[in-house]
Amino acid sequence: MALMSRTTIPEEEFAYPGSTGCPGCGANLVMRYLLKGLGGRTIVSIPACCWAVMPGYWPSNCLKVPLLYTAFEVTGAAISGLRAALDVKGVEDVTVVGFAGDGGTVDIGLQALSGAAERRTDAIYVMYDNEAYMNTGIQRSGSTPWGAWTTTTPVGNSHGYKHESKKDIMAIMQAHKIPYAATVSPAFPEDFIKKVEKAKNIKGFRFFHALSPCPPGWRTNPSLSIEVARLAVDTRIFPLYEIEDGKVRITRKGKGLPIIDYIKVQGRFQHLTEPEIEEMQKAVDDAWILLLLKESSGT
Amino acid sequence: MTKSYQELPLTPISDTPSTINLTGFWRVMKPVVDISKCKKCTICWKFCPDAAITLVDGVPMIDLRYCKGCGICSVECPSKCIVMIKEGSE
Amino acid sequence: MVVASELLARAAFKMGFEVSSFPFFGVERRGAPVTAYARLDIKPIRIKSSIYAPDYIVVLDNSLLKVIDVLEGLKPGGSVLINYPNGKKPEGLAPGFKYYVLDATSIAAAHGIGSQTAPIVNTAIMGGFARMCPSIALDPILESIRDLAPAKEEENVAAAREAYGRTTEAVP
Amino acid sequence: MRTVMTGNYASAYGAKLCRAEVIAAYPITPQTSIVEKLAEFVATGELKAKFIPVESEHSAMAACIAAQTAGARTYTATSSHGLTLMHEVLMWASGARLPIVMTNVSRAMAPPWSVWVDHMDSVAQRDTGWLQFFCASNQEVLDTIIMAYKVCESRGVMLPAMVIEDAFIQSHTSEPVDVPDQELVDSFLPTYAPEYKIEVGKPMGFGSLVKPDQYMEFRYKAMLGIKEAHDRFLRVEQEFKHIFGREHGGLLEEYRCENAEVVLVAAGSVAATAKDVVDSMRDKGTRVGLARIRAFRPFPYDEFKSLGSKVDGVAVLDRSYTFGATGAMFTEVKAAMGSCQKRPAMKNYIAGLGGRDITPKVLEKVFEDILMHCKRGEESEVEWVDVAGLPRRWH
Repeated sequence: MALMSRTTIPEEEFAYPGSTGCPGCGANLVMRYLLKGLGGRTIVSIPACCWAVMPGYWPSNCLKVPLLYTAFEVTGAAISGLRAALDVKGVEDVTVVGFAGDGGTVDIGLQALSGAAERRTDAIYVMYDNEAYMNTGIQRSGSTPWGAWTTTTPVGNSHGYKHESKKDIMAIMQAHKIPYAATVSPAFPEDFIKKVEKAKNIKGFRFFHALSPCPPGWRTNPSLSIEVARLAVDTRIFPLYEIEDGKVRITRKGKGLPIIDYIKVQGRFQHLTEPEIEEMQKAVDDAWILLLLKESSGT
Repeated sequence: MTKSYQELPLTPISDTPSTINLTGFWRVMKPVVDISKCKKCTICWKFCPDAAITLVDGVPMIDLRYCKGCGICSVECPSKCIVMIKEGSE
Repeated sequence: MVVASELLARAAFKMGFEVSSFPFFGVERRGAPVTAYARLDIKPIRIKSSIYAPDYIVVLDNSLLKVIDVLEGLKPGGSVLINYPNGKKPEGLAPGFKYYVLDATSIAAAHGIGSQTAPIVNTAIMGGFARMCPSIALDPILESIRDLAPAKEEENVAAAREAYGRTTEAVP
Repeated sequence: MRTVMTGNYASAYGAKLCRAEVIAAYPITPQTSIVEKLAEFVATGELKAKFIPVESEHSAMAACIAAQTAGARTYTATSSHGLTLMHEVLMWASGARLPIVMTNVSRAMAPPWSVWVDHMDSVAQRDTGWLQFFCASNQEVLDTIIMAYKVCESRGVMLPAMVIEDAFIQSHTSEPVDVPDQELVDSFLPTYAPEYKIEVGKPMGFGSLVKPDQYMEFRYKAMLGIKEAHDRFLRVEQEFKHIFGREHGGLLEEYRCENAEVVLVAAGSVAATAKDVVDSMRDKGTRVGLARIRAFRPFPYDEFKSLGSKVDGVAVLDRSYTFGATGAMFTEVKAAMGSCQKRPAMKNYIAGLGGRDITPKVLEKVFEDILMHCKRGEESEVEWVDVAGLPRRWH
């Protein structure tokens, strides 16, 4: 058993093999790490998204916790209802989780999310961010980054791609004055699970923004899902930080690699010209400086 | 097999582990572990999206009934002890 | 106004009547003219349509007399109660009806109900109604006021009681 | 205790007497006093429940769905645009077989903006798998909520129900209502104890993806549920009568239909007014009756079929309109009576949209018109009642 102690994350599994996610799916890892951090006294609510399909067709469930499937836009409301029912029945020590994709969070589900956060609903909301409507076949969402190809931001003669920047969901959540919000990455499971364990012991509305590499949607090799997630942190496109009671703390500074390292491995950015990449680099640099300022100023 | 309506619950309630889905059939490339090179770092286990790797004394056992052959374990293994080979090429 | 019709319905209910009371179903903001209705009967009331030919009309705000035909639909021989300043006689009252006047505004103000500039006359006027309408007694009106008043119960009761005594018939 | 209250308070007292455990609601005219009253009950501790002040009607229903799945008895209330915003999740509630009970204060749809009664909102939800009960008095509103929980929570049914009050005409009209004792309601309605609920330690997924080879069987079961609701409702109402001493007439209340030449079919508050009209016309020797639709879903087909073979003419008053077809109630009544041996003459009257008052006079004219219609032996038709610009005068 001594050798077992070499694992750097909890060994207990709350996921069965046989999920019907794509090979190399980041969202599978996000769920796997989340449940390792939360444990078995957890109820997960899942709206329409890849994860509504990944547990498998009825009667298959790839998780060892109960799941409530819901309509697309209702995650915030569903976790409110679950929590209310548990409270009224006197069931304690259960973590209620809303687990939704980026479209179901920043677009169609934003209203219910905002409502649940404003009501201080005692629940954890996880947005696994694959940066487009992947379940329906790679259509742009409000969380798709600037410059990315999707099927609804096609690259043609007029040089189309997404010309709008990604919604800053963390800032939106910070504006709701929730007690805890954090970004997490499947490439850094120790950081991920540490944050989950911390959040588990906080009461009120807690939010996770998890980057979730998607090989079909990002046009990446499935074997590179961890590598690409790691590069997102190291190029500071997706910095790892937490906001606790309004205070920003960066948990991993990353290497500060040029963003070209991140985008060159992804087919969805292949059309970008050098000036466009420079523009993107500048936006990332500016955002990083802003984050550093937020951290140093305690806001 | 389609179940008769009498056999079904009122609404689809899934209570069967997903191990009924033998997703190993999806695989194009297959991981092969050279145990002699394994340093028991458990990184492959940690990063497997499908929870298809179990550790036996720290050494990975890949359950090929479920492994979809994504190759993350092969890329992430610091000892380079997992190689991906074309399915059926042995 | 809505409270007045609710008071009437509750008082009549206490006296053993079947009742139905409802506001005019509008979306008016505070201050706009409003209407409310009540039906009383000895048998269950099933009719749900509006009231077009009342037996009694109560006018809480006499400035409306100049603006709208408040007597519209009143049955021949029907009765009208008007909140009117003391000592003044309403002019131009159509013949064929019975008129009662009451200075509910002054009474409400004297009892400190609402503000001095905008006294709330709901409760006082219903004291007057008990005087006008032989089917309705004062006591159940006072009881209903106690049931419904959110504050100043006894002031409201005293205002209604005083109004009952100070309601007079006016001859056109 | 008999007291005076509005239809909205009758709804709130109904939910309280049924000990709703989770209430999620969003305000909309003219439903607001229901949720205000319930929020007050919860705040004062008179009702041990969780009140979730959600940010939309869609979320109200979604929160009820989640709470009910976790084993709590839930209640919500809405109206018009709120109800239609819920449409998607109404289907979810029935598909998930959750016996949620909701009051809908039936109100017209915009544009034109209107806060007044018609049944467009309710009727537009007829295919959602909800039981739908129209009420004609505030007493019936309160009683139907209690009965609805009992019917819906029975094992063979397990579907949600909508109890419908007419905007303002019921929601804001005060009438005498007998509020039953809590102990009596408790003896009638047991604690909600579903066969399955979501709970830790049981890793089940509720509402998962089903392939085409299995989907229809689940739908078939839901159909059996609403079919069962028909007989169950009749039994529950008899049990209700035994305990509370009153009933409201089954799924289709027949009022003075015996030996009637023609009957008026109507739902909601107008059906109460129509009883007065039937009485006065009967007093004058005209053989008329009223068939009041209490349950629009499940629709009382058998009741209508047997009624159809007893009368010469049927006037169906719809307080809504199905564009490109006829009034929805007319469509159903016609379908039910289509297989009668002797089919009665039938006519559809579209009336009272957007709060247009339906007076006794209008109803008398409807009766007179359907009597003429029978005599002339005309085929069915649809007539809009009291529309300025049309030749016929209704007042």
